[in-house]
Amino acid sequence: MVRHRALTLLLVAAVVVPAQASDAYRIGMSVAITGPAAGIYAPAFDAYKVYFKRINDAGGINGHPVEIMFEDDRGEPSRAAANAKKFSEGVILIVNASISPTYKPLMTEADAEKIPLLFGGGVCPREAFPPAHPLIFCSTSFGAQWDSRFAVPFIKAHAGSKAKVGFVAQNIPVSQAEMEFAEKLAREQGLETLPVIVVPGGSADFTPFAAKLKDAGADWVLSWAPWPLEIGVFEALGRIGWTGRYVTYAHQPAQDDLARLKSPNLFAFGGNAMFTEGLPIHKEIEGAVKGQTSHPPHYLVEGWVSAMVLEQALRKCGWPCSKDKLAQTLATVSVDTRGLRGGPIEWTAENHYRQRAYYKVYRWDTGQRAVVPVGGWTKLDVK
Amino acid sequence: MSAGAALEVERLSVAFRGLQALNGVSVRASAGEITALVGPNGAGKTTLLNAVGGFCAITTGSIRLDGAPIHGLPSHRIAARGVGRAFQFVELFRHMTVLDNLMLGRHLHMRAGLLAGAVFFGRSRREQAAHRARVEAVIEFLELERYRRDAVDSLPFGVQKLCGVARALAMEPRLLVLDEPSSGMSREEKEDFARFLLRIKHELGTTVLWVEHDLEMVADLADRVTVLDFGQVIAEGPPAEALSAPQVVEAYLGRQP
Amino acid sequence: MAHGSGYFKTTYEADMALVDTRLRRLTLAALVVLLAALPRVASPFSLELVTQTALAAVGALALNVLTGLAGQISLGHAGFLCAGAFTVGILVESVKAPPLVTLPAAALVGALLGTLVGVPSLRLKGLYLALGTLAMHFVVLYAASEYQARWGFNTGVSVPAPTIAGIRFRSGLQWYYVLVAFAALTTLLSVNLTRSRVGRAWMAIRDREIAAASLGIAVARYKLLAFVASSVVTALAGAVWAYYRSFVSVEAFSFFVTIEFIAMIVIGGMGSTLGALLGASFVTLLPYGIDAVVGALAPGGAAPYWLFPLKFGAFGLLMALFLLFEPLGLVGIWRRARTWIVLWPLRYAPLRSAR
Amino acid sequence: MQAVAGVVVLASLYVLLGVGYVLVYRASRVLNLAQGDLMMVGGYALFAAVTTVSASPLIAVPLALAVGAAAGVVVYALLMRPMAGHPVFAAVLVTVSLGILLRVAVVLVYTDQARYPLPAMDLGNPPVRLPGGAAVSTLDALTVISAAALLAGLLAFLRLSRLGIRMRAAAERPLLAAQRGIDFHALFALSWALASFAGALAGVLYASNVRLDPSLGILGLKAFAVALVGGLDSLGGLVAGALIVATVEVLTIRHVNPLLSDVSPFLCLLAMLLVRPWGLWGTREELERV
Repeated sequence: MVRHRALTLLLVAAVVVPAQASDAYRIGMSVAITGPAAGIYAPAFDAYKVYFKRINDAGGINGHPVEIMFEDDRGEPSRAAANAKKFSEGVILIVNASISPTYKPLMTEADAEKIPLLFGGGVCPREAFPPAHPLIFCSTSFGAQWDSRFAVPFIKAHAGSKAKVGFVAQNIPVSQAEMEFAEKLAREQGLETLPVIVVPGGSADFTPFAAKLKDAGADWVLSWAPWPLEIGVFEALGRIGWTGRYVTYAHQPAQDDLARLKSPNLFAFGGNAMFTEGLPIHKEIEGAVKGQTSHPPHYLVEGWVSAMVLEQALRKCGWPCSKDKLAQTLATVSVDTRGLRGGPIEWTAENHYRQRAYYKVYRWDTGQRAVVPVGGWTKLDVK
Repeated sequence: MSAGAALEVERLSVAFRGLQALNGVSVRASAGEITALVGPNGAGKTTLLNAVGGFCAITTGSIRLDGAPIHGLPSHRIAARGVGRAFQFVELFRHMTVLDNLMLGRHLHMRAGLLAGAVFFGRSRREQAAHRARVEAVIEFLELERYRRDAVDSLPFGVQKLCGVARALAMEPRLLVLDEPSSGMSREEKEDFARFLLRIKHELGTTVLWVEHDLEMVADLADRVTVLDFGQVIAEGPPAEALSAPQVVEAYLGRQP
Repeated sequence: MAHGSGYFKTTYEADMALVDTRLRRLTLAALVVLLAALPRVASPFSLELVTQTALAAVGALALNVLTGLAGQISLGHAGFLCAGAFTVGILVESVKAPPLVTLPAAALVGALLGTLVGVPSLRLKGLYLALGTLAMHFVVLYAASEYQARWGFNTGVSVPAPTIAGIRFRSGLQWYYVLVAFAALTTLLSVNLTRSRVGRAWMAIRDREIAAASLGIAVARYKLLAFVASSVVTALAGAVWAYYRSFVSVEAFSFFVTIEFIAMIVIGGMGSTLGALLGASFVTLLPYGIDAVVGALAPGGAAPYWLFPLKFGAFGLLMALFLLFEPLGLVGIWRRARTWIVLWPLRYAPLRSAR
Repeated sequence: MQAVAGVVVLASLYVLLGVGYVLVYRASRVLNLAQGDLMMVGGYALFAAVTTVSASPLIAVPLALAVGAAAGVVVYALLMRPMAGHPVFAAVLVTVSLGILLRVAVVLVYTDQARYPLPAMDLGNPPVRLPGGAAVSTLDALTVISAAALLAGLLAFLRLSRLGIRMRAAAERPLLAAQRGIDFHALFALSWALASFAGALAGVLYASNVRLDPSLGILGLKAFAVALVGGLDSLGGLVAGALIVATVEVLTIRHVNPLLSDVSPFLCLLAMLLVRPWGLWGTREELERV
């Protein structure tokens, strides 16, 4: 009797999932909207919001709106795991724009529920490179093992073979591994190298690390790490009067910092065209996000590119679009980045990174008093 | 219950940062007797009790319980030798009930460890019940029945002081150390307390070392009295004798012109 | 209790019973039925929330034993969790150890760390001790991140679903039952401890060390015991966390996690088992609650940017408000509400001067 | 030589941050875990002043420091004063909440992006060459000078001025001071104002020299290891503690393992807790009385 009554009560008071709009494409997005890494990843949240609001206002995709569940993960794996559980109820794709420790819980959930997972902002995981995991895709401009294959020859071409090259990594595995890889490449190419310096991201002061580099006599330094560290070490080097050249990956804030530091010795290489080039697509993004974001427009590029990929995949997937079908569709997309990148993003069943990686280098030009490209796009085949 | 133990304090000195609190004090409390310790404020009475309980370091001298030295032992070891203490400012665990406070008094006699306590089944449960019975006996002895489940800090101060005595009694000590138990008690509470003290002596046979301000009570109840002033013993003996000694009168009333 | 009529108790055993009235028995039965039947009606996500709360409750109960009962402030809770989780991660990764090996190993690591941190507690008090535990937290995290970096686990170490007695634990439903049972067991142990000899000794030490020593309580030993007991349970919770999440990663055990657990026992009500449970639920569910409220107020629209920092801020604000205005925590509110309901419609309130 | 310069600069930053812990701890035995966040607020106050009031550092910097000091008073009045009589631990937790709230407030206004007040003031930060081939930045040098000036000023204030002597009296003998009619609340508020002022100074210098972002507060945790090594209630000990921790940190980076440098302040702290729990120059906590 008691049991029966309790059960009835329970059924009445049961936590009922609110009925979802069944006529929308449902996407889940786990993004570091707050937390220490938010400066880099929160813009992706804005990019997605603006991008798909435009699409929905124009009638959606194949006549259906795109509904995105945004969840903050603060860059913490436990929160990402909770988000993944939340997404497992009916989304056809999970997007991640956060730091790498959040990947594992999302991948686990994606694997268990067979939901495709798109990385759009954070470093591309190994699973996106050939041979790719069938569910894991990555549209982010930077990827391990390929960026150094561009950067080391670049240094060699500009420095000649007499230069001593130093390497700076952050104390996260992906950055450390990449710099060790780069150091090996540089040695193979006949450059004189210094051991990789690993720097804790939370250091109050990068000066002691910079001093170590300076005392070791580095002429060129390569850094591939999160932006605050890359630029922090460069500035620390400047503060103690180092006059060598510094090559670093151009994350989104690079454009502002090149202009702020006005140093001709700082080379930033990357996969995205800087807004200083003023391409039509740049103007378009600037117009679209005006008043919609508290971030500078060029911060939104990574998010914007991955939204472009998603839009095209959804168009190709048609209606209704299941998670399986979307995963298959994603493996066939070829997205024209309209100048945001050096070429299209093309995915195959084997390769969920891109067929060709494009790189461009920027630096401050003292003569023109502007941030200018050093040469054009360089193309690398990804095998 | 075990019979009372004899306490011998020999030429005890205690100093705090150069201040001589006790200077060569000798006190004896014979087994089964009530020994009172009196003296004006700052005479060193509480310091003596602290030294006995192991709460302060001694400079020289010795403290023996039934002939075995206890000075230098940590407090909880001294308690394990059978010394129970009721404090001047109660020092009960204020948020706990009277019952829990008294159960704490049984700590030394119980055996249940962490795991047994966490499981709380079988032997540890029976042990708990058995000790609960001993605690109830103490509650009955000191007539605290109606406060059993009250949190200590909700009780009147006089009752709290009695609870402090009850907790010390629950330890089944061989030496009961009381620090001004009657201060803060009403007239009636004091009368009850006097009765309890005599019952402790006669029925339990516990040795009592008793610091007291109320000299009338001391004169009525104590078997022997030691009078302290400025850290030294100034008189010792049966109450009538010790309390009327001229140096004691002087210490209390000041030098007569 | 066969001898008890419900109101008059004739044995001390009956008086010590936890669930002694008919109402309480009914409430407990209803709770058990509710938890058992929940998976039939609740969505996987709501189930996940309950599961998460259960795991948080274990951690909060363990911290409550140390800080609430024994009065030893610890800022190293996340460090203990991390140690337990990494014990599992390392053993599974290097020797493919089964849970029957890793769980006791995690408990052992917890005990060792607890002793290590507990030993200074014999000399340190209050804030100094808290600082020592905080330092321990950073050292444990450093060791874990060294391991993670050295072996190149960029996204954390994978922990495959464990198999115990032929059952492979991987579904959300299985974990729901496992963790709710884990939390229930910890709750029972914790309630028992508070009414046993050891628990009372801890409370005595918390309230007044000198008085505790005068009762023959070996203060140093019991403090150490509190650290060991708490850290063993915490490390076990960390180990279960690793299996449940199927990975371990340093980033999951930041100092903020410690703050969250402290907030749980503060908001719940320090020293109370019920408080730890209420606090764990409150802190775990708060962000989702805010989501729900905002969702109800502004349906359809994408969540605004300010909502996300706000969720983080609400947690800080509530913790401050509880500390300032309700030191007894949720348990205090619950007790007042209960009194009010029992007395209703009478408006009896204690005299102001009596408080 | 560069290493020595590095130690001195780092130690100066730690001193600026640590002063806040010491002042608040002396006054009320509370450990202010929001000190790092107050520093961050100081940095943002500078950025706000530069972008909204005036780009001249002569106006913006004093304004930011004033905001910092005022923040201390507000924090005391709103959060710490009501906590009087509560357990100290509860007050410490309140400062944790305060830190969270400050971070959220900053994120709501300025987002998580890194900001740089120095270019906004149109100033540079050129290296200063030192003898022995070492170099430090102009703001590094300013940090060292500020730390020395702040300490000298505080010591003079506490030794010589009437108010300062009262503060010392209140810290050392609270009961006696209360009987002499010293207004505790005013003194506590002053301690908080000074602590927060020191934090803002550190924030202004660090934000100008390095960068400004909402996670800057983490530095506070390291500095508090410094304060403890020196002795939580001793300003003199702070200097020694800062030098020790900074030396260990720089040496670990150069000769041991850079990764270990992140925890080296805490290793110093653990070592100190085991040897002399009350720190180099701190006073031993009073024993309990029965």
